[in-house]
Amino acid sequence: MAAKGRVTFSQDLCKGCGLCVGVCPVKILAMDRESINAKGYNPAYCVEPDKCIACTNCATMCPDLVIVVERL
Amino acid sequence: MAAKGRVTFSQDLCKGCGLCVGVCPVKILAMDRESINAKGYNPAYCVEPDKCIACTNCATMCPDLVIVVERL
Amino acid sequence: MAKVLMKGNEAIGEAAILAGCRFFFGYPITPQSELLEYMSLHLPKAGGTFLQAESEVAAINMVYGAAGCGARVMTGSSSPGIALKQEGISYIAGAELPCVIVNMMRGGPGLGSIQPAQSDYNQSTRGGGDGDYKLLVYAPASIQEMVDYVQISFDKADQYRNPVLIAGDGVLGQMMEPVEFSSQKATDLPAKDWATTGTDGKRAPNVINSLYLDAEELEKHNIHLSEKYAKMKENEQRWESVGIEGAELVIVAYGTTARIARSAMDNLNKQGRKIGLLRPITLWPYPEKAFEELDDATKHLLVVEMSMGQMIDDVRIVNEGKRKIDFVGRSGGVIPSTSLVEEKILEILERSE
Amino acid sequence: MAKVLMKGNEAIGEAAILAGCRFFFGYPITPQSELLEYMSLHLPKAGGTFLQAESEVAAINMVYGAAGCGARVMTGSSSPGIALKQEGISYIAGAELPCVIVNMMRGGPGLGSIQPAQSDYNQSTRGGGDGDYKLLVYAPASIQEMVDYVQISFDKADQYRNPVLIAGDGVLGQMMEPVEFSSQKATDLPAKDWATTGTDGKRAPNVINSLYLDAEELEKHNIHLSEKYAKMKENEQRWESVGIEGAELVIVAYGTTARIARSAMDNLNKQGRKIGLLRPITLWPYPEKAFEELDDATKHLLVVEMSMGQMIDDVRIVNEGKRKIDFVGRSGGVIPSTSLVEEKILEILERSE
Amino acid sequence: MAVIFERTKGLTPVSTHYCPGCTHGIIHRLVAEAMEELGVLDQAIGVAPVGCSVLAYKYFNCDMHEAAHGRAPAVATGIKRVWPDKFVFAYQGDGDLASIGTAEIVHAAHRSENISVVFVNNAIYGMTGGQMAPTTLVGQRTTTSPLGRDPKQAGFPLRISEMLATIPGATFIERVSVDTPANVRKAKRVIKRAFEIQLEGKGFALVEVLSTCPTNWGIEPTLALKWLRENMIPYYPLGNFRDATKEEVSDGQ
Amino acid sequence: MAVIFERTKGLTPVSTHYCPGCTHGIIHRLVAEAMEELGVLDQAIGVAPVGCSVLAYKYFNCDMHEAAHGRAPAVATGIKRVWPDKFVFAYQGDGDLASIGTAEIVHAAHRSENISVVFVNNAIYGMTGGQMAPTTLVGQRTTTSPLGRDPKQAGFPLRISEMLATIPGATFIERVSVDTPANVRKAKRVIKRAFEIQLEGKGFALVEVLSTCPTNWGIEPTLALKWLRENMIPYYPLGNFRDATKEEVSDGQ
Amino acid sequence: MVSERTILAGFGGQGVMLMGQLLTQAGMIEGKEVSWLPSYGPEMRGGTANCGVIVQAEPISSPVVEGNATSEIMMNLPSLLKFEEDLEPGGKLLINSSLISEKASREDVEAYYIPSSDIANELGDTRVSNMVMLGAFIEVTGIVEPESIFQALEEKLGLARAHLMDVNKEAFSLGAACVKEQRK
Amino acid sequence: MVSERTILAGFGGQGVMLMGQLLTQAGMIEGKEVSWLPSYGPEMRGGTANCGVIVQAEPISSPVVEGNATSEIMMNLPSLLKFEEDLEPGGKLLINSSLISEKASREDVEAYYIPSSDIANELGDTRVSNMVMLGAFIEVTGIVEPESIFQALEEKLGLARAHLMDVNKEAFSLGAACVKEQRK
Ligand SMILES: Cc1ncc(C[n+]2csc(CCOP(=O)(O)OP(=O)(O)O)c2C)c(N)n1
Ligand SMILES: Cc1ncc(C[n+]2csc(CCOP(=O)(O)OP(=O)(O)O)c2C)c(N)n1
Ligand code: SF4
Ligand code: SF4
Ligand code: SF4
Ligand code: SF4
Ligand code: SF4
Ligand code: SF4
Ligand SMILES: [Mg+2]
Ligand SMILES: [Mg+2]
Repeated sequence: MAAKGRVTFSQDLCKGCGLCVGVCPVKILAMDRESINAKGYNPAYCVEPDKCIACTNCATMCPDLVIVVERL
Repeated sequence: MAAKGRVTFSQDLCKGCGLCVGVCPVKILAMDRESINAKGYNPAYCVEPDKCIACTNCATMCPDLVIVVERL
Repeated sequence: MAKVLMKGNEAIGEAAILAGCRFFFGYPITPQSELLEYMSLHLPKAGGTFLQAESEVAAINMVYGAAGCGARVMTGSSSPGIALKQEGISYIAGAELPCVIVNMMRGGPGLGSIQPAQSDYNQSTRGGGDGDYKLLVYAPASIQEMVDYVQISFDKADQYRNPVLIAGDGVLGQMMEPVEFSSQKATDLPAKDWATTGTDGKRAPNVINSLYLDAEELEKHNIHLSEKYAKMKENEQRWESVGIEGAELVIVAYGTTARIARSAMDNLNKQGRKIGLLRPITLWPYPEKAFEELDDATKHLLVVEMSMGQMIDDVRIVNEGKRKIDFVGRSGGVIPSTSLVEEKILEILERSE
Repeated sequence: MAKVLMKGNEAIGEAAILAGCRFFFGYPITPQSELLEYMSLHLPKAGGTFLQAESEVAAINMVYGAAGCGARVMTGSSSPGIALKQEGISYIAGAELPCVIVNMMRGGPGLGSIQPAQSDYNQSTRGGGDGDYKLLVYAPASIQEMVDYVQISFDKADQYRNPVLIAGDGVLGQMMEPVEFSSQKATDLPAKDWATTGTDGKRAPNVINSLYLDAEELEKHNIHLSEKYAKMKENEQRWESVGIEGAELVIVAYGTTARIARSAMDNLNKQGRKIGLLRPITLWPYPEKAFEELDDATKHLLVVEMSMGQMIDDVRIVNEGKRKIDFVGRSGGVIPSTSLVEEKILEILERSE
Repeated sequence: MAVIFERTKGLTPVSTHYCPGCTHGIIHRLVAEAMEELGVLDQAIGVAPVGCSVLAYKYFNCDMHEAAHGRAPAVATGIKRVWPDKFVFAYQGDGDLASIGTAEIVHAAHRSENISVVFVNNAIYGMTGGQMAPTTLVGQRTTTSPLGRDPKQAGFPLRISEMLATIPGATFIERVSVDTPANVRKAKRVIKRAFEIQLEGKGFALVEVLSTCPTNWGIEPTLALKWLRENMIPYYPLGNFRDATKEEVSDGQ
Repeated sequence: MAVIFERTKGLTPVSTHYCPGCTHGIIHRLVAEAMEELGVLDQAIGVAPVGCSVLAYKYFNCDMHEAAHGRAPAVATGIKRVWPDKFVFAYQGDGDLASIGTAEIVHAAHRSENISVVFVNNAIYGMTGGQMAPTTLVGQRTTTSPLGRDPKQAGFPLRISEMLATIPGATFIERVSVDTPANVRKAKRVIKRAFEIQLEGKGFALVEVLSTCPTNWGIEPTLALKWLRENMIPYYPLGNFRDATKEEVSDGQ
Repeated sequence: MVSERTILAGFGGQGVMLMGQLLTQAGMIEGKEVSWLPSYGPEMRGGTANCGVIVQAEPISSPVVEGNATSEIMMNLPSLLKFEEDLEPGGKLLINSSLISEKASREDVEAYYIPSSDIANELGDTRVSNMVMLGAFIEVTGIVEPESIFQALEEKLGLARAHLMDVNKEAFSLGAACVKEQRK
Repeated sequence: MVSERTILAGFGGQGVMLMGQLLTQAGMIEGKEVSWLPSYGPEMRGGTANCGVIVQAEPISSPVVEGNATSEIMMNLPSLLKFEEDLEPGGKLLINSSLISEKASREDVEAYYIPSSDIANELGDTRVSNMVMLGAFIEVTGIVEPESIFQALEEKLGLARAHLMDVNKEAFSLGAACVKEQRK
């Protein structure tokens, strides 16, 4: 059984590039088309936090160090 | 039987480096320690002209184009 | 021909192609890159060659090679890139080859900023390379003038066998203005019988060179160059003067700052002042003759530059202590405002009243 | 310490080592190579590092790196090699780093000749790089003076955080004279707390930089630099004047030509003339104060240079039209003779009599 | 519960100026993490290039020196010669390193300067608006190859790692990519290994990192990674080109 | 009776300034003969370097251009782009080409400029009085490596031909020597082949010629040839390093 | 005397530079003196873009619009905050109210609020919000004829993108309409 | 007043530069003002070498010896042809008559003919012909003491080559003797 994890986004650092979204193996990340952060971008967020397996893929690809990953 | 040849030295161009002397297969070249040319060097010359086999080795190595070789 | 709206950098490119320039060697740098980009697309269409060199040093040496062939050739860069070209420029001047070099100046020193500046005045007029040589340096103030001076630059370069520098700045490179490409005719120019074209078995070899191992020979060459420069000094000084007759103060400014100064002058003259403007178009030879036109009413000269004040030296040289010289400017990429110039003028005039 | 007979280039090397210079990055070029050669042998013995760079461009950027570390570092070259260093020098000046650059000038432009010249005056004093910056430029006239000014150069470089240029020429580099390496004490200098040494976890990171993307920031930096240059102008002008009191003509010359001029002056004064000599030791800041010492008797200034006349501009600037300025010189590597100078002086005086 | 991924202390707590999705950001992180993990941050002096990463001196949390365009290896040489015991690295783009700075990188390798170079190859001049680089692929459109790079005019793209690997002093040369999480992790290991080589005093090490420039390629970030994978990697194969620490004889003979 | 060896028309009828026994003279002859034999003398434009062969413009009997130190390939590029149908060659020393001019030679190869380069490697800076070159051998004494080249300080000698051969645009790269009559004849054939490649429009060709500097090596001319043979050839092996005209695919892929 | 010195500013991608160029080109078409000066600073990487346009009868000396703007088109909040002070008293301030909820802070200027992004969205093409603003601007200032703008646009679009003319024209007139509405 | 401005010239390899340096160093040892200025031109590759030495009581201004030489040592014909005119009237001209068969062309100078190469050859070391000339020169001019020259030479040779002192000294005195002979 895969590990369980938690991802935290410092949304104000996010540039909305979407790199994290594409690499999540469990496809739980998305761009928040509703909100605009201080930088003027639609930030990424975790749609289904419970499903995170703490693989760190998202954080590994994030160019802006937006994401902190914890293993629960 | 080896070819016969003739070497002619434009002695005034010679810088006395001796490169020609060392490469003559029949060892008929030498430096003329007696005379000094216009450039102030002891020029090379052919000691035994008759023995030249027209191999062009001397002219090939001469950096100053002093030597003309003829095949007789 | 109708007017078109064009960016300064692109207009230079088009003007060069129309002036018969068929070779461009350059290296990207803000705020000049559009010149390269324009050339990369349009020069091949005109049957010419654009080459992005590996560096400014390589670019200027490619220019050196192509100029030696008698080609019309151009390079362009901005401040630190021009600094890198200094050795090559000195070689080209020494070998007496024609070419046109464009400098879209930005803030310095070092990497500085990418904003407009005029702080390469010394680098342009005094030469950053070694030895006694001079460039013919044009400082146009509008895109139209830049375009006109591209043709003139190529012609003068050929006429004098000397590199010509067009000293622009970030504003002139980046802005758009309507411009007309009049089909200016090239002047009659001597044949380039000195060029490396291959002898074709018809003449003795030509040699392009700046080396004279014998010092006396090099001195002769230097004297020859000096005589050429003297001729340029006599014949090539260019300037524009506006409202200098009876002016209490004359602004001395070139390029973009001359336009800002002009606005300031117009504003003050509307308020009843008598301010004039002397705008050098050649930075070398410096338009010394222009200063002869000034009359006794003029007690003040105000130099305005986008630098910490580099042209002042030349004004001091011409002035010979006759008038008071003041300076106002902004540097590092900041464009002086019209009001800054106006305030400075008023301050000077009040001070002396 | 006893006098030793040494070549100028080698004496500079020894003086630098004694002044605490521990890093030398250079590239061979006549007539400066002996400085490299001396350093390659002696610097390692003193625990320092000599590195022959792949080019002058690399050398000056190695200097940039080492100077950023707070090291005492030197480079040397001759005219075209100095031209190549212009971008780097502009960076170093912009980043406010101390270092010492030696130029043993030779004939130009371009490859020119390898014989002595002074035709890099403009390159030295006006900067061939981009932007508003200044070097402190010393022009010693003897090997002893070169040696003394090496120590001074390093100290001033540190004091002002500014590159210092020692402007010599082929004669000074190649000749031998007795020289004494007095144990000149370094002045009290501020700690180099700005240097890149690794933070050691004890302070915030230090950054060496000449980039200010915000033009206003760069302007602030330029103003700061200007204030520093103004201080240098106030405090660092150096010159020697001989027999200027009541002189009918004063020769203005520096370095090797000043010595030749001095011989000419001595000869003429023996014949009852009153000739003086004003020898700038700093080329920048130009010793304007020296000219205040001249008295009314002096109607003529004669500039003597191994160039086509580059220092004249500075003399014209200071002179402000007060005295007649003449020039005599040789160029391209030819050393002017004493008699040439004498004849010129007599011609001037006769003309005006 | 454990934090298994967080911001490295090797970076200052500021947001970079890089465009969204630009992989310069990933590479910065890898370099910073490697320094942090090797414990060299407080002994490090980094050299920033001229290029999009010109402001790297604001991002790496250690002493930094901003070099002239292409001259980072010379500046790093000057620094390393003064401080042989500090950790000295240069971070350069492909215009900076493979074009104007060719002589400096070749000769830093030639002297086997004991420094580490991170070479970010994005096949374009990012900073100045997308001009052709020596590394631009055949057919690739840039602002100075508007019809696509034409090898007849501009040659075939330069493979720097392969070239440098022929130099005896180039102790370690490897090419990596940051297009997938796996490749990013691999890149991190390689960068760390390169840094260790300097700490072991074994000489010049360079890691070429294939990187994207979504802005000037005109491709959005995720597709840019795909473009890198499909176009760059085939021409610029990943892998080690030299590791002299593993060779029997490494005396250049 | 036939003249089988005489002065080539490719050289002007003047005596060179080279030191006695300096093999620059031999190499000049080979270049000149190759041009004469290929019938390109009256269509040739040569580029002289800065170095002992700076005066080559006085010796080659064709149009000549004297370049700045290290920049001959850039100057030649400028010339060739103007006259694609003329024969353009550069003649460079090892200080000129392998040190200050590294970027220019790499990029001329990179662009596959259709020019020919004769690279005279004498392991020293001749002109300026015998300073160390990148090609100076380990332990070799020069005026700037007075105790012998120390690889710890200055690296191992740079093998230019091997390095350039990795560049796709480098169509032809070969190293020859002029230490024996046989090698001189071989060198001539190779130089001629390199020139033919230009005439065939096939791109960049470079011939590295191992050469002597009796003066600055401090070895008399005949022994200098021996020194070259015994010291240089082992480190700089003779042979062809690339001939893309023989490769199946030469598109740089 | 017809004369405008205009600052146009917004995010990169909002078509600010193009808007300025169309205005300049239109002025040229009408034989007026014109200039367009972009900022090309490093902030462009960060995403802001602005330019200054002058359209007037007399020859233009200084092309710099700074402190003396007679009108402004502000497409986002940072731009408004930065440039508001550059407007002369009595100047015209056009604000993209879709993205800027703030009002003009100055009372001595003539402010217009145009929800240009929303209008463009309704037209199905967010990219034409610049044309909405331009329509509003021309309506406010009358510095050039709409026809001149359309001619300039036609030249810009060329044949390949000629089909985009209609939506652009519509955006333009919706912008103009919006101003007429506010004027009532 | 003791004072000499000397030009020394010959082929490279004849020890001309060293000869000049020894003279200069000797002057320095005696507390005189001295300077040594070499030519370093490209002609060196061609094989000629020359330098100018000044030894005098007062400080030296111009270190250039040109047109005003008080003495000359000419080791080969090209040198003689080039530099003879630089000698002041009454100057001393020392000619290496082993290699120069010509006589001085000027009548207003004091010429000495020293077969220095032959003398050196007889001593079994052609390299010391410079010391022969120097011995002659010191005999003619008396500008420094022979002891000072020997001290300078000792410093130059160092320990490793100290064994060469004797042959050099002998060469020196043979040169001096040769002058004495001619003076008779
Ligand atoms: C001497 C000099 N030439 C040119 C420039 C302009 N310039 C700045 S960055 C750059 C190219 C950067 O491209 P690259 O190294 O690939 O870095 P990237 O931006 O792609 O990361 C250039 C040409 C400069 N600053 N200095
Ligand atoms: C910019 C510049 N730097 C340095 C020099 C001095 N210089 C002249 S020739 C030379 C080296 C020549 O060596 P190499 O290329 O090996 O040629 P060689 O003389 O050995 O044939 C140098 C450094 C110069 N003329 N210009
Ligand atoms: S850590 Fe892995 S599973 Fe969790 S959100 Fe990130 S990519 Fe998805
Ligand atoms: S990768 Fe980072 S910056 Fe990009 S969208 Fe995800 S969190 Fe935001
Ligand atoms: S041609 Fe051959 S045999 Fe004749 S002299 Fe020359 S080397 Fe000797
Ligand atoms: S090789 Fe030529 S220059 Fe040398 S000695 Fe023989 S003939 Fe004379
Ligand atoms: S321009 Fe390209 S390389 Fe530069 S920050 Fe943007 S995406 Fe990155
Ligand atoms: S110095 Fe060396 S390379 Fe130069 S000519 Fe003399 S022997 Fe040849
Ligand atoms: Mg890049
Ligand atoms: Mg060499």
